Amino acid sequence: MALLEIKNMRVEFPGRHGTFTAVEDVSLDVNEGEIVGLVGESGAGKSTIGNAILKLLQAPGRLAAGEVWLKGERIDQLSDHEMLNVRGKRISMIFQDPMTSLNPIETIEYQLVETILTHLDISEAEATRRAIDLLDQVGIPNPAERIKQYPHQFSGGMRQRVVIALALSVEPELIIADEPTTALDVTIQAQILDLIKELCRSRNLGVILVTHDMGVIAETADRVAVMLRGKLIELGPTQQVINAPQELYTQSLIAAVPPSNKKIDRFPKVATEDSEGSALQNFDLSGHWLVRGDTYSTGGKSLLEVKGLKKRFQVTNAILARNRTYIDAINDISFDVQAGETFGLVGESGSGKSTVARVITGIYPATGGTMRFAEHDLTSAESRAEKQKVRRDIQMIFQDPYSSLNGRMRIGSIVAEPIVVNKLAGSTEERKEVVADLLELVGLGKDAARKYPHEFSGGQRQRISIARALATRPRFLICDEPTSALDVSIQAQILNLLKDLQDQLKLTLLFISHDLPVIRQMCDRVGVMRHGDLVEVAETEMLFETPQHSYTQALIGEMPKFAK
Amino acid sequence: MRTNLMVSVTVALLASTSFAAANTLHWARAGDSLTLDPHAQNEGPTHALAQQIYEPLVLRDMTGAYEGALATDWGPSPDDPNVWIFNLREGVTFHDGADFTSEDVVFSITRAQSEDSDMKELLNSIVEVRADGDYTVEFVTDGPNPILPANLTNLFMMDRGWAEANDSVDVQDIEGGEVTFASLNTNGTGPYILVSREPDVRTVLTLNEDYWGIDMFPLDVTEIIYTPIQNAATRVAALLSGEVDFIQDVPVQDLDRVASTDGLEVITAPQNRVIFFGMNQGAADLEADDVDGANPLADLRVRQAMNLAINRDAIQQIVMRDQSEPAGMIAPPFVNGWTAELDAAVSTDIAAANALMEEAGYGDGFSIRLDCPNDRYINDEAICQAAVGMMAQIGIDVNLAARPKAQHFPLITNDETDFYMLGWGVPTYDSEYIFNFLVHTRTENRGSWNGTGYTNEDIDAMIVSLSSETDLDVRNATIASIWEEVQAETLYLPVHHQVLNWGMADHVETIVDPEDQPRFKYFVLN
Amino acid sequence: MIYSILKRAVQSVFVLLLVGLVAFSMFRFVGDPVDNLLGQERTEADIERVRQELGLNDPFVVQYWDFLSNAARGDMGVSFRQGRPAMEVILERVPATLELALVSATFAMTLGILLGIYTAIHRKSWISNAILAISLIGVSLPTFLIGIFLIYIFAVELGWLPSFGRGDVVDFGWWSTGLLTWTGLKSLILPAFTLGLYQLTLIMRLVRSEMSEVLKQDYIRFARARGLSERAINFRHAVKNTLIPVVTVAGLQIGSIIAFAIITETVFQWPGIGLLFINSIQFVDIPIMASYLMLISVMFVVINFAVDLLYLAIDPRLRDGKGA
Amino acid sequence: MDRIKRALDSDLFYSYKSSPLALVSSIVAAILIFSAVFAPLVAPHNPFDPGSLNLMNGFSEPMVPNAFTGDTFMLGTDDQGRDVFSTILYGMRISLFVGFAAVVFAMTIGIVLGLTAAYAGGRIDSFIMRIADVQLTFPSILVAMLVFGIAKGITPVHLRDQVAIWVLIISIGLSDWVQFARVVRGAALVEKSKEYVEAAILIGRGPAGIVFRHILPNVLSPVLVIATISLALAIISEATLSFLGVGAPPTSPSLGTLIRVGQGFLFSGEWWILFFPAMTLLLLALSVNLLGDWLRDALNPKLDD
Repeated sequence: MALLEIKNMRVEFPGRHGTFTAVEDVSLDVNEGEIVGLVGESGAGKSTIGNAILKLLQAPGRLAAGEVWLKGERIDQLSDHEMLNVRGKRISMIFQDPMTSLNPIETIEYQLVETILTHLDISEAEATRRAIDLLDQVGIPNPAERIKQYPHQFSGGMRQRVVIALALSVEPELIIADEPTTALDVTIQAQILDLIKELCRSRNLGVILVTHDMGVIAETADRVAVMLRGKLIELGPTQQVINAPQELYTQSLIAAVPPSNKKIDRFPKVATEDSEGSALQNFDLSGHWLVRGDTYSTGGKSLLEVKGLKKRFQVTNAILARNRTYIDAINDISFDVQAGETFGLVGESGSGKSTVARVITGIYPATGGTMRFAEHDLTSAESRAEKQKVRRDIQMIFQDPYSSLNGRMRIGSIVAEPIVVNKLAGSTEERKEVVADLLELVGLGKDAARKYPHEFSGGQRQRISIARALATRPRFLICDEPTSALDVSIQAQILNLLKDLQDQLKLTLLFISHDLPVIRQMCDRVGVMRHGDLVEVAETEMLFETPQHSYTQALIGEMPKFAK
Repeated sequence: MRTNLMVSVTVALLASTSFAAANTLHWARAGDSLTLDPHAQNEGPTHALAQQIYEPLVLRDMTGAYEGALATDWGPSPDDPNVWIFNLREGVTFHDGADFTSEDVVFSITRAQSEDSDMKELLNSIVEVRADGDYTVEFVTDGPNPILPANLTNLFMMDRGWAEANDSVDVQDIEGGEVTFASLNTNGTGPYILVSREPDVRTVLTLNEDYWGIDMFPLDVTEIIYTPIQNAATRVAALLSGEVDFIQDVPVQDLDRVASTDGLEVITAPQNRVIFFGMNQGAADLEADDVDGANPLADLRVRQAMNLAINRDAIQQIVMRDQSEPAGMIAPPFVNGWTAELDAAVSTDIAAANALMEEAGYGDGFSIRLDCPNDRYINDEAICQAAVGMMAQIGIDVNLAARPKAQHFPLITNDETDFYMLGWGVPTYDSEYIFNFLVHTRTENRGSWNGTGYTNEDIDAMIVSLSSETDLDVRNATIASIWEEVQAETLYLPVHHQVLNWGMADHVETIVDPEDQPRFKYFVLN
Repeated sequence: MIYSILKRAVQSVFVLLLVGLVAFSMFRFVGDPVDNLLGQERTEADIERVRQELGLNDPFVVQYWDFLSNAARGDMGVSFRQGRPAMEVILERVPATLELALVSATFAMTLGILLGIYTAIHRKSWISNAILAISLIGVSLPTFLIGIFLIYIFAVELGWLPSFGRGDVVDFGWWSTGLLTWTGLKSLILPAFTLGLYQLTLIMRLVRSEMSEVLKQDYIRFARARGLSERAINFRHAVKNTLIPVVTVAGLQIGSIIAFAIITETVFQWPGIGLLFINSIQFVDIPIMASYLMLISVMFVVINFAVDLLYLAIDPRLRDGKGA
Repeated sequence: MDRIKRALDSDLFYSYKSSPLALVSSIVAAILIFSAVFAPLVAPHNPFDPGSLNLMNGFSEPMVPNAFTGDTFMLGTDDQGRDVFSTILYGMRISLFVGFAAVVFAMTIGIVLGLTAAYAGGRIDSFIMRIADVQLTFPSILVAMLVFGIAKGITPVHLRDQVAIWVLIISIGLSDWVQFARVVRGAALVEKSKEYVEAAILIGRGPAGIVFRHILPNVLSPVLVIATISLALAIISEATLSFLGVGAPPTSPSLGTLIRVGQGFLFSGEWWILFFPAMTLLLLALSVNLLGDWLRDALNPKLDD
């Protein structure tokens, strides 16, 4: 008998625009000691299933139909009060973001002991002992001291361990892990996944691993269930689903995952909702406004040259200069970018890669070092106008499509703004025309101009920011994690688009990402950053095949292998 | 000075809804006394409190008639018209036990004449005060002064020894921000002794067992607890809820409510105060009007028209709820020089008024600002508002500016207003007092409250003559003729005589003092 | 840590200086003290003499400088009205106001927090909506009107509570309290309620919105997923996190309560500094007015300061400099 | 056209339709404001024209013919013989004018300073916020007296009374700008850190352009909420100030002045002089408050469950 059985689950969210069915007729079972991966893109309803099992659906969501059996006992009809003995005690949950999953103003001890005493009838001393050794089991060094600390004193990975400890505190039979590693760096991710695997085996736990990351699935899950718009469309052993997907959607999904082991030219087309794809094919750019931008003779030299760049931020202030504390976000790094190439910067969060982007673009002033762009010295004190002219040639695409567009402006004006500000268009007509072309170019169609950002999906928004960036006719495009917030299929389209644009417009790209497979697909050369240092620069393939620096080796070793 | 633990628990409980000792009187009015130094302020509430503790030589009883206090009898010296002789009451002691003798009188008068005294203007006719034995005092004046006693009714006697011992010989210099022993402590001969005092909060007095008049007056009230309550509504509420037994200024609209409440009564009497409007006729052109190069108020016809426009009966009936006596002259009835004929209120005649305006060439009217206090006289602001409506009837567009007295009065004394409300009380009960301040041309020491800019040398001369004229008939004749001129000029627009109303628990029995100064020794409790 | 405290201190001084300027300059304009000091019978000569004595004829700057240098020595001059050192007069009244302020603050805080929590937990229930709607009446009527109504009902019509004053006070040194006598307590009820009503509404609404935010947090969902009871979640986890931001606002409220006491004290003839202030305005008693303002701002600054420290104390995230 | 469609379709309008309180209060507020604005058409008398008043009409009870003049008034008359109904309408006009003007005044200062503080940061920021602290030390009453004092000091005697209303507006506004500044600053700091601002910098927008074209539009919704609440607050403050005697002149009374006058007749039986203005004030402030309340919840996405 399966540990958990879900029979024809249906979850509905009644709203003003009719009832939205988040999960439709899903049947699934999980056995003891088995990890079932629940994969799908955002909005597929994978997390909803987890919440529905524990009856933690956000109002007004409700379990409209279906049954949930735990060890042959039906739990979907239990009262809220009875559920208290299921939650945490028999089924636990791990949330995505360890930073927000813990009560910031209580000690770890308090939160653990509280949970334990809620479910087990034991003395506080015992509970504390138990808590300490839980922390030990999830791999937190000298737990006896650290248990006294507050969440903010733990690093992200350590926090997720604490979260897991909390989830395990009363030996549940099933754990629902909802994107447990999405917020973590690749090295940590691997450790956490191993921990989960290990616990699952040693304690014979059932685990439902909810994630959007095929790599994670491939690494961790025994069986995988693929979801699309609330429906479970394919279910089977992980290897089989990955290597021989039955459903078209699954195939496209897998096709869209950047392979970690080889470089491919373009991602295959994927059939999903907003797959406008790029309109570049039927678009003749010769003599178009877009290519009429000012050109530079780099005279064989690199287009961008960064020497000994430094950036330090003040953390805490103090009366005496020596008491002030700083962090060096960038620590004396040097590299250069050749015209027309794609230079990658890879590193974990806090490695300073995004800071580099902002220093080059001049959003942050550099603390030291020099930057040369074509024949211009970016660090010298040129006239504002002069700087402006150069800056215009360096544009950027940002990470978060939701905060990178001004929600109060129509798409038309967003894309037109650079042209207006820099007076790049001769007439209003020309401007309108250019905007329309740009929107076509990024594959949105000119009608988008009249709409507002909130009417678009994340992928479309990234296309809009690309259009905006192109509107200054830049030579150099910095992509700061342009796809990390997107679903894999969308990511594929955006990456394709970037490649197309680069070819058509002879753009030079600085591509920043934490995602090694993506880096491998996009870049000609890669620089590896860590704690503000540039530890290694190499041709992409060489870097992946024969990493020199130990850290690079660790990174590449830890990255989720996904290959068919 | 603060109540200590013992006292505060032993004194009757202010806020207790049940009455404490039946002979304790809870007394409330809008304002508090400014200082305990009897010569430092010449102001109603201050005197009202002092009256309980200190005593003058002579005072007026509740009916306004002279009555010996610390003097038993007095009169002009038979052989020198410039001398008044006062015979003092014997066997009077101060609260600290010291005897009251002529030297105390000499001391007190001299003190009251000193630089910082606020009473000195009342005494400027006195050149010397000399003791003739322990119980006789002679006042020497710069000329015959027929009404000297009238200037002494608020002039309180202090103990020389006490003052010297506590270096309070000099009057407290309030403006200089001085604090003296006498401004915080008292030692009078009066019927009540100060127990404790927190300015603006609570003052407790208790009966003086050794009072000379202990057998002459009712003295039913053995303890007085005095609490100033500014907010009229709160004050009335306190009376209605029985927390106080006696309040001095009942808003006229609340009289019926108080009177009709069981256990409460209201008594009223004409007050020694007349309310009127002043007009700046002196200026060549007015600041706050819309007439350029001319001063409409300088035209007698305009002033007469305004006088005719005021509907005094309506003000009496609606604004004052009959708590006023329409006035025809700016002297209260008690005052020497007042006559019923002069005081007959002009009856409203809009037609005639408009005719006069026409004549004066202001047929289309003009606009002007009326300055008005809003915290000084009974319903002052409401009266002014009513006036605005009445002036509108004859085409005068009045823009009303009501201000706290602190901001209103400077306008008058600094000639910053063209049309203003003023009220006047006459402590001396003699017209001379009015003339000195309101009619005489503004000079160093006369006419300080004459904001009309009116000046007339003959009248000034007549006014000055009053202070030294011994022949009362002649003097009264002069007074009459000055009044004639004032009325003819329509110097002021009289509105009404205020009526005082005291609200009290009906076990309290008293009559209203025209100067609004309750003297609790007369009060009967039953 | 030390830095931020020092920074605060410097800023506080700056605040006080500014208030000092305002406090002083403000009342150089309101009315003319002379006219209140001299009675009916006064001559032009008197006026001149008095102006000289008061230094009212000196240039503004001179007067301000005198004022500051004296204020630094705690000497705010002598009350024109009472002829006693202004500071002495004010300090004598401080207990009354502080007592009133503290009582009404406690009232507003406790009730406000409780109702806030209730309405946050039961967002949709009609009771919460009723509470919210009714509470708005408290802020939709001017305080003085509420006060007068209360007097009318409870003092005049029902005769249950005193309509004015402080009842009997017991003195401990310079401090006097009405909390130890029956009449004192009874006298507190109406003014404290009147004064606290507004703050009550504010705090309740603040708590409500803050707590609704907190209840949306992941750690609450996680706590629920761990099987903690709603009680535990609401009162152990949510409330604590809610109260941290509330502390700041509440602290500031106490400051404004003291200031708003002006109205309440006028209506109830409460012998505190507010009433004193209004009186002193009537009599253009500049030293009192100035020292009142200084006192208020000192209190305000102190409260601000205390709140900052309290904040550091209760929020572990700030304790070790992080994000401070 | 499609704007209107979008508006009707918006979540805001939806939550409006589905909130009875919001509906009722907005209707009440609308009626009150309308009748105030068109007072001259609605009111039977013009209480501001002293010539038309007959003092003898004073204290007429509602619906009872006056003893002297025989005139009848729906809500009675006040101590000056003014028709209470008309005075309320005209008074509300002044109150609303003062309220709106004060809010606009406060809002302008608050937004400008708030944005400056947020965008400039550093010394300027802390300076502005300290000023705000000082401001908080002075509740509207004190500010009013300060402003009155200064106004009195600098305006010639014959102008002092025309400025009364403006002094009211300024003093209420001055005591109110702080919360605008704080909210705007807070919101602006959030917006400032968003990537679209960085994007704007990159395409070469100057500070002014960024602040007004980009940040400002995004911080307006909290401002709207505050504005509504402070409108109610301003109307109340005006009343309070009038109670303390620094309000609108008695010849052209605001609601506050009416209440101040009326509270004198609480004990004497002429209840209508206080009751009707007080009720109007309550209705006005309450409905505006309820609206603001609803707006706060409706505009706060984090709260809609």
